[in-house]
Amino acid sequence: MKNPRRRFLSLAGAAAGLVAVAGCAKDAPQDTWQPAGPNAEMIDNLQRPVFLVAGIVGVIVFAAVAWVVFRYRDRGQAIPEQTHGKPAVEITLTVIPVLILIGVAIPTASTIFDLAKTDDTQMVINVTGQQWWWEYDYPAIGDNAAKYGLSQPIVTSGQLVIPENTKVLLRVTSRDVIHSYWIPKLNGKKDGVPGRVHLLRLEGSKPGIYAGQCTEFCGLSHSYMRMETIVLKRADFDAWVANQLAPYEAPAEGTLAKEGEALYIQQCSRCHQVNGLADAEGNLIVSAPEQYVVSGAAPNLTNLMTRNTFAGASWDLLTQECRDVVWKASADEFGAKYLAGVSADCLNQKDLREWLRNAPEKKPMYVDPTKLQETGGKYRGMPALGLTEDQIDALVAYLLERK
Amino acid sequence: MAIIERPSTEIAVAGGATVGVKPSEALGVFKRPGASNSWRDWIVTVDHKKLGIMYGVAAFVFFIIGGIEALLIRLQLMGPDGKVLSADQYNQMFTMHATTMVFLFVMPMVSAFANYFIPLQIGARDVAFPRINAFGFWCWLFGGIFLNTSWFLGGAADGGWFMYAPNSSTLFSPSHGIDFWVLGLQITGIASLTGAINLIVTVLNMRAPGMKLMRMPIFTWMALVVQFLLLFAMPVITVALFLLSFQREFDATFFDVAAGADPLLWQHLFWIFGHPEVYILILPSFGIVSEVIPVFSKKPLFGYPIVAMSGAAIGFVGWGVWAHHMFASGLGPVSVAVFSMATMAIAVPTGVKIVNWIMTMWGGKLQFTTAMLFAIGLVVQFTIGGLSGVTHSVAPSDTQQTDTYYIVAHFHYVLFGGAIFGLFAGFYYWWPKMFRKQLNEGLGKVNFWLMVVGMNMTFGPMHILGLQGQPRRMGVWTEARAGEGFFNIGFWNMIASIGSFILAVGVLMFIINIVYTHKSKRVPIAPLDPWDARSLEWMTSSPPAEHNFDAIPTVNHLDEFFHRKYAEDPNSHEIKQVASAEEVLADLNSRPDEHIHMPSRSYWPILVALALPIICYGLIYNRLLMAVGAAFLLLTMFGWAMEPSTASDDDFDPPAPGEGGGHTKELAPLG
Amino acid sequence: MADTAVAHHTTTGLSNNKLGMWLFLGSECLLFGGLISTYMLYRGRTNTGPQPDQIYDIPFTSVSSFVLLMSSLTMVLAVSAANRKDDRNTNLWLTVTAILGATFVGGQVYEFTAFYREGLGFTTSLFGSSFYTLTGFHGVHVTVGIIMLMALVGMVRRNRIPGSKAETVELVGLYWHFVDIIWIVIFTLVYLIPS
Amino acid sequence: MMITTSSKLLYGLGAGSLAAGFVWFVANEGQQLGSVMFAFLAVAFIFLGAIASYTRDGHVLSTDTAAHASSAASQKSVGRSLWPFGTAVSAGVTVVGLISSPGIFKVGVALLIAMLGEWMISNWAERASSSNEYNTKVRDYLVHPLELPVAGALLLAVIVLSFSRVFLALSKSVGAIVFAGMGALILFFGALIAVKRQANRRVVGAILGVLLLALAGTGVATALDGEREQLTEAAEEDHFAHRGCTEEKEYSDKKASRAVSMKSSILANVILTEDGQLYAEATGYPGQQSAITIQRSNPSTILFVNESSEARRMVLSYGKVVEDLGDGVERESALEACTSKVEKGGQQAVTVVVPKPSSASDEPFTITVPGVEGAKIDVFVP
Repeated sequence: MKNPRRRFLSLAGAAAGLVAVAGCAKDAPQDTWQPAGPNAEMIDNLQRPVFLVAGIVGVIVFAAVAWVVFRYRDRGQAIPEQTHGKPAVEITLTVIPVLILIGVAIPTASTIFDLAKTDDTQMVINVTGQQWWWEYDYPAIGDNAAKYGLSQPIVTSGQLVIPENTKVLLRVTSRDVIHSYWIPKLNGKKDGVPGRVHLLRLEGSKPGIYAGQCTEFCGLSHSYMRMETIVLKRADFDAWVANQLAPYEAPAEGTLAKEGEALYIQQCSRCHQVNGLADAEGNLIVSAPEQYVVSGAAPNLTNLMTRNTFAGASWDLLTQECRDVVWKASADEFGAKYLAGVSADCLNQKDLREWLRNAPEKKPMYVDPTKLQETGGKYRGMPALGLTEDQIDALVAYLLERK
Repeated sequence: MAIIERPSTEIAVAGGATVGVKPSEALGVFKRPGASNSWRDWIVTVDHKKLGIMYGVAAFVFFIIGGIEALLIRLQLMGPDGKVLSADQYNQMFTMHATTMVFLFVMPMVSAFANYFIPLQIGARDVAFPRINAFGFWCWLFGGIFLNTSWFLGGAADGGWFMYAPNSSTLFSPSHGIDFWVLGLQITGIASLTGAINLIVTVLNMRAPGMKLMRMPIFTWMALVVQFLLLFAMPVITVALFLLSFQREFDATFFDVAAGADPLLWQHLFWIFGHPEVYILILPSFGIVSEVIPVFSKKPLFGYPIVAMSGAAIGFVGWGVWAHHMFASGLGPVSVAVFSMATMAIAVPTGVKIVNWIMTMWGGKLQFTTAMLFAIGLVVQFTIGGLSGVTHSVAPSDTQQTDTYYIVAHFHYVLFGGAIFGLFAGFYYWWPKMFRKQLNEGLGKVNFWLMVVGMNMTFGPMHILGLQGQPRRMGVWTEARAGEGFFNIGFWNMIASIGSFILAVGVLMFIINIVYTHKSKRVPIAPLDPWDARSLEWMTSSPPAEHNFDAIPTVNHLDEFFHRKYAEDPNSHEIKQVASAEEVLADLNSRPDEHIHMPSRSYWPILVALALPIICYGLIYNRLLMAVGAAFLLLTMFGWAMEPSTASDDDFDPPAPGEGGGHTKELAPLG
Repeated sequence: MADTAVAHHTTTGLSNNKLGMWLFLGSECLLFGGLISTYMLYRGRTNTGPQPDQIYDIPFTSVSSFVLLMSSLTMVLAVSAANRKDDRNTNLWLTVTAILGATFVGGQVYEFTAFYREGLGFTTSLFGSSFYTLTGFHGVHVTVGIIMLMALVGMVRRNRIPGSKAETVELVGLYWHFVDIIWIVIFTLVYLIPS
Repeated sequence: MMITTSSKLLYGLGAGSLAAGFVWFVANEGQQLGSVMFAFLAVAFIFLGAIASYTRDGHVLSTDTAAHASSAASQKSVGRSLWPFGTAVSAGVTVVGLISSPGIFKVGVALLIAMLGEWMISNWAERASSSNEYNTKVRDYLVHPLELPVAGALLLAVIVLSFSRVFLALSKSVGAIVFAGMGALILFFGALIAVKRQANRRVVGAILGVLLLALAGTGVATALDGEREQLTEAAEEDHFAHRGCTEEKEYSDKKASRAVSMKSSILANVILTEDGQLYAEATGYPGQQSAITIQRSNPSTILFVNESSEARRMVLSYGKVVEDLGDGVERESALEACTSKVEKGGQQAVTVVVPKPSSASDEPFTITVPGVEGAKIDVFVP
C-alpha cells in the first residue's frame, strides 16, 4: 500500500469501527507520512512499524472484547465461579507487552541519537521565530563563507532556501515567546525558545517547496504563522545567493516605483529593512523595529519578490495559476521557476493590497490603541497605516522591484 | 446565626441572672447551626454525602459550560476561515475549555464520587476532617466561579491551559485573563490539597474492622492512589503558579528572558504536575469500571491485587515521564531517550488493567446495563487512546505528531473516551444509591450510543487531521492550504464538528434522563440492591442515613456484600444465593451501634473559603480590597479555630432536641 | 467528652490529626522542593544587581539559624511538658519558642532590608526574585508557626484544647521542626555552598 | 416586629455601606472599584442581617409585646465610656497627619476606624441586657474574633520590626554577636523561670512586659537614629546600578566570580586561556571560533570563562547610542555590556539584547578583555 493515509485508515478505521472510507487527501501539504529527506525518512521508518504493531494489538483487543461480549452475554447461565485470577495468564499477558515495547524501544533510542547528530554539518543557518513569522539569517562565517560563497550575511524570512542533499543545521531560537519550527516532510519539530538555541537538522533530497507551520501556541495569530522550506539544486542555490547579495538598485526616476520608494522610506523603513536603501542625503537607512514592535524585528524586504509568500507565509504572492506553475513543477524545472520570482503579471494583487490597506484586519494583532499602553506603546505586528489607494499603487510598484 | 440575644425573655423573668444564657463555647458571633431541611443545611453541611452531591452538581454545570466552549471551537473550525470567534476569543475558548474540563469538571466529579463513596465503601461514618472537607468544596466552587468571572471582566485567560512562559507574561497577554487563571487555580488547588489529605487519612485510618487494604474496593484503591498523586503534584503547580503570579502582579523576573531566565523552567514545573494530573483524571474512572464490570459479569475482578498494584505502579512511574510532553522543546537526546523509555514502561501497567477487565468478563454472565455499556466503551476507547499514546512514546515519531490534532485525538480518547465514560458508568451505576431512583435504561442506552458515535466521530478524524499536519490551537484554517482531494483537512474538520454535536445531543439525553427519572411519577423507587452489587456501599439504605450505617459491618472478604448474599454449595460447587440484600441489611441492623456521634455543622468553612476570591480580586484590581479580604480571612480563621471541635448539646441553634439527640463526633482542633 | 478523641479507634493507630499533619508536611516538602529548585537554577543569574557571594552575611545568618535550631529544642521541652500535663511549663516553653521564632523572623526582616539597601531588590534580577521568594516563603511559614504557638498558649491558658492537649502541642511541634529542618536545607544550599 | 436587634445593626451597616458606595460613586467619577467594594460590603451585611432575621436570633416572638418590651434591646445603656476620648485623640492624630505626613495620616485613619468600631460595638452591647456581666460577655463574644488576632499580629510585628531595626543600626559584626546574645538571653530567662517553679505569675508577666517595652523602645530609638553608615551609603551610591566596563576595579567586582548553574541557555562560551588567547565556542558550530553571530533584538546569553591567572572582565561593545538631552544637545555614548571581574577559573554570564545590525555601525562589534592585548572576537549581528 503506497498511500500512507490508506494504511493508517485501515488501522484506525478498524480500531474505531469506521472502516469504509475509501480514499484520503491526495497531497496534504503538511503530511507527516511523506518524507522528502533523510531525517524525515528516519522517523518514517520508525513510525510505520510502530503504528502497525499498535494497530495489530488494537485489533486483537477489540476482537477479544467482541468475543467476550458475544459469548458471555447473560443467557441464563449459572453464576460463574468466583475466581480471582490465574497467575500464569496474568504473567504471560504482562510479559508480552513488555517484549513488544522492548522491541519498539531499541530502534527508538538509536533513531533519537541519529537524529541528534550534528558533527557532519555542511551549512549553518540561524532561525529566529517571532510573533508571527520566521526570520532566517545565513551567517557569513565558517563553511558558509568558505564553501557557499556567503561573503555577507543574508537575512530573509518566510521561506528558507537550502541546497539539495546538504546537511543544513538550523539554530532555532525566538525573540519573544516560544515557537516551533516544523517542516513535516523534512524533519520533526523543534521549539524555538527565547534565550536558548536548539539544533534541528534539515536535508532535502528533492528540489521543491515544503510547507510547515508553527506548532507551539504563540499568541493571537498562531494560526497565521507558517513557513516553507525551499530545496534548490546547488547551481540554483548559488544563483539565489548571488541575487541576495546583489547591490540595491533604486527605481528609475519618474516611475511610479520611485514614488513608492519615497513612500517606503517615509512609512515602512522604520521597521522593514531594505539593504542598501539610502535617504535623500545618501545615508544608509537602518530600520529600528524594536522601538515600535514588541518582538523587536520586522521582515527584511530587500528581496521580497524572490519569495512567493508573505506575512508569515500565510498568503501567496503569486496568483493561483502562477503558484501552481512553481509549486507543481518537476524537480528539474523547479529551480528555474522558483528563481524567476514574482512578476507583475503573476502578483497576487488582492491579498497584498488588503494587507497594505489594513494588515491587522487580515491577520489579528494587538493594534487596539487601548491595549498599546499595556505593551509599552509597541505594536505586536504590523499596524494599519491608513494608506490611500494611490499610495498603495506606488508601494506595490516599488515592492515589485524588490527581487 | 445568632448574635447572642436569646436570653432576653429569661432575663426578664429571672431578673438579670444568666439563667438560660449559655453562650456558645465558641468565641465568635456565630452559633453552630443545627440540622434542618432548608437550603441552609447545604451551606453549613459537613456531611460527606451532601458535599459529594454538591461537588457533582456544580461540576456538571461546569461540564456543560466547558462543553459549550468546545462546541464553539468546533463551530469555528467546521469550515475554512471560520468567523464564529475572533482569534482572541478562540484562544480564550480553548484555554478555558481545557481548564474547565480538567480542573472544574473531571477532578471535582472524581471528588464527588470519592467523597460520597469512599466512606461508604470502607465502612466509615464520615471522612476524617469533615469541616476541612466542606472548606475544600467551597474553595473549589468559589475558585471555579472566580475563574469564570474573567469572561465578564475583560476576557478570560488566553495562554492555553499549559500557560507556557513567556507567552503568559503581561507583555504578551495584557488582559487580566491570566491573572484570573493563576489565582483561580491557586484557590481550587487548596481544595485538591485538603481533599487529598482528608481522603488519605480517611482511607488509612477509618476502615471498618477487617477491611484490610487488600480488601478495599478497587475504586477506593484508585482514589487513594489519586489522592497521593494530588498530595505531591499540587505543591509543584502551586510553586509554578506562585512564580507566575509574582511575575504578573509584582514584576518578578522568573520568566523574563531578557533578565537571563529560562522559559523551560515553567514547562518542567508544569509537567511535573501535569503528567501525574493525567493519571489523577483517569485512575478514578479505572476504579469505577473495575467496580462496574465485576458486578455485571457476576465475577470478582480478575487479578484484583494486580489491578490495585498496577494502579499504584502507574501512580509511581507517572512521576518519571513528565518530559515526554517536551520532546520537541530541545531537551537533548539523552533526556529524550530516557523519558521515551520511561513512557513506554508506563504502558505496561496500563495494559495490564485492560487485560484484567477483559479477563473479568471472560467466562462471566454479562448484563448490558447502561453502566456496563459505558464501562465497555471505556475499555475499547481507552485502548485506542492508550495505543496512540504508545506511538507518542516513540520520541522521533512524537516530534512529528506533538502539537497536532493527533495529540488532541489521543488525549480525548483517553480523557473523554476513558475518564468521562467511566464517570458516566458511575452515574448510572450509583444513581439509585444516591437518589433512590434508577435512571431510565432505555434513555440511558440512547445516551450511550449517541455518545459513542459522537465521540468517535469527533475525535476519530482528528487522528487523520493530525497526521495530515493540522496543528493544534489554530483558530482558522484556509482552503488554500488544506490539501487536495476530497478527504482533505476540510472534510475531516466537518466530520469532527458534526460529531461534536451528536456528542452534545448524547449528553443532553443524560440530562433528559435525569429530569424524566425524577419528574415522572411512573418511575418507581429503586430496590435496595438493584444491580446485585458486591461492595459495602450497597449494604445500607438508599440513600444512606447521615450516619451511613446503623451498624458498622465487620469485613471478612473482598466483595463482602456479595459473600453475605451468596455462598458456594459445598456439594455441587455452585454459587447459590443464600440471602437477599434486604435480609443482609436487616441482619446487620438488628444490632445497631449506640451513641453514634456525627460531626456538627459549621458556618466557618464557607466563610473562610469566601475570603479567598476577595483577596484575589483585590490582588488584581485594588490592594485595599485585598486588605479587606485578608482581614475577613483572619477573622473567619479565628472563628474556625475557636469553634470547639466538640460542640456541646446546647450549642445549637435551635438547640438539639432531647438528651443525646443532636450529636457531634469527636473532631480534633484541626478538623 | 474531649478525651474521647484519644480513645477513638483508628485503623493505623495514629490519630487522624497526626496522620494529616504528616501528609501535609510531605506535601510541603514538594513545595519547598520546587522553590529550592527554582533558586538553584537561578542563583547565579544577575545582570545588574549583586551576586550571592557579594551580599550574604554568613556569620549573621549562622547565628540566626542557630537561634531557630534552639527554638526546636524549646519546642521539644514544650511537648514534653505537655505530655507531663504541666501547663505552666508548656506555656513557658511555647512562649519562648515563639519569641525565638520572632527573633529569627526579625533577623530575616533585617537581612531583607539590608540586602535591599545594597541593591538587591525583588525585581532586580533572577537571583533576587528567587532568593526573596524562597526565603520569604520560609519566613511566612515561620510566622504562621509563631501564630500557631501563640494560639496554643491562648488555648492552654483557657484550658480549652480539646482532645489531647499533648497531641495538639505535638502537632504544632511537628510543623515547627519541619520548618526548622527546611531552614537547615535552605541555609546549606543557599548560603553555605558557594555558587 | 420582624427585625431583630442583631439584624437591625447589620441592616444598618448594610444601608450605611450602600450610602457610602453611592457617595463614593458620585465623588470619584470613573473610579468604580470603590463603589463595588462598598456594594460588596453592603451585600455582605444585608446577607448576614437576613440570616439573623431568618433565624430570629432573639427568639422574641413578634406578638409577645411584653417580652419584647423587656427584651435586651429595649434596655437603657449603662456605664460610662472612654470611647469619645479615644475617638477625639484619633481624630487629632488624623488631622496632624493630614498636615505633616501621609504615614501619620494613615495611622490616624486606622485608629479612627478602630475607635468608632469599638465604640459602636460597646454601645450596642451595653443595650443588650441590664446585666453588666452579660453585656461584657456579649461584647467580647462579638469583638474578640477581631481584637485578638489583630492584637496578636501587632505584638508579632512590634517584636519583629524592633529586632530588625536594632540590627540595621548595628554594624555587621556586632549584629551577629548581639543576635546570639539575644537568643541566649531568651533561653536563659526561659530556663530560669522553668527552674524557679515558685516564681510569681505576675512577676514573670511584668518582666516580660518590661522586656517587650524595652525592645520596642530600642527599636524606635534605633529606627530614628538611622541605619548603619555602610547601608545608607550603599543605598545612596547604588553600587551595582552603574557598572563600568574598564579594567579598573569596581565595587561590584568584589567576590564576583561565580559559576552558572545551567548551561543550556548559553548562546556562546567565550574563553580566555591561560596564555591570553580569546576564543568562542558557539552551539552548532564546530570547533573554536574567532567570530560569532548574535541575532538582532534577541536576548542572548554569553558565558565568559576566565582561565587566565588574572581577574578579568569580558566586554561586549555593540555600537553607540545617541541620546537627546534636549535643547539640541546630544550625547554619544558607547553601548557596552560587561561581566564583573572574574577570578581565575570563574565564570560569569551576561545577557544582552543588541538592537541594531553590526552593518549599521562604523565600528565593528567586538568582544574584548580589557588589559589583554589582542584578545578580540568579532561579533556579527545581521
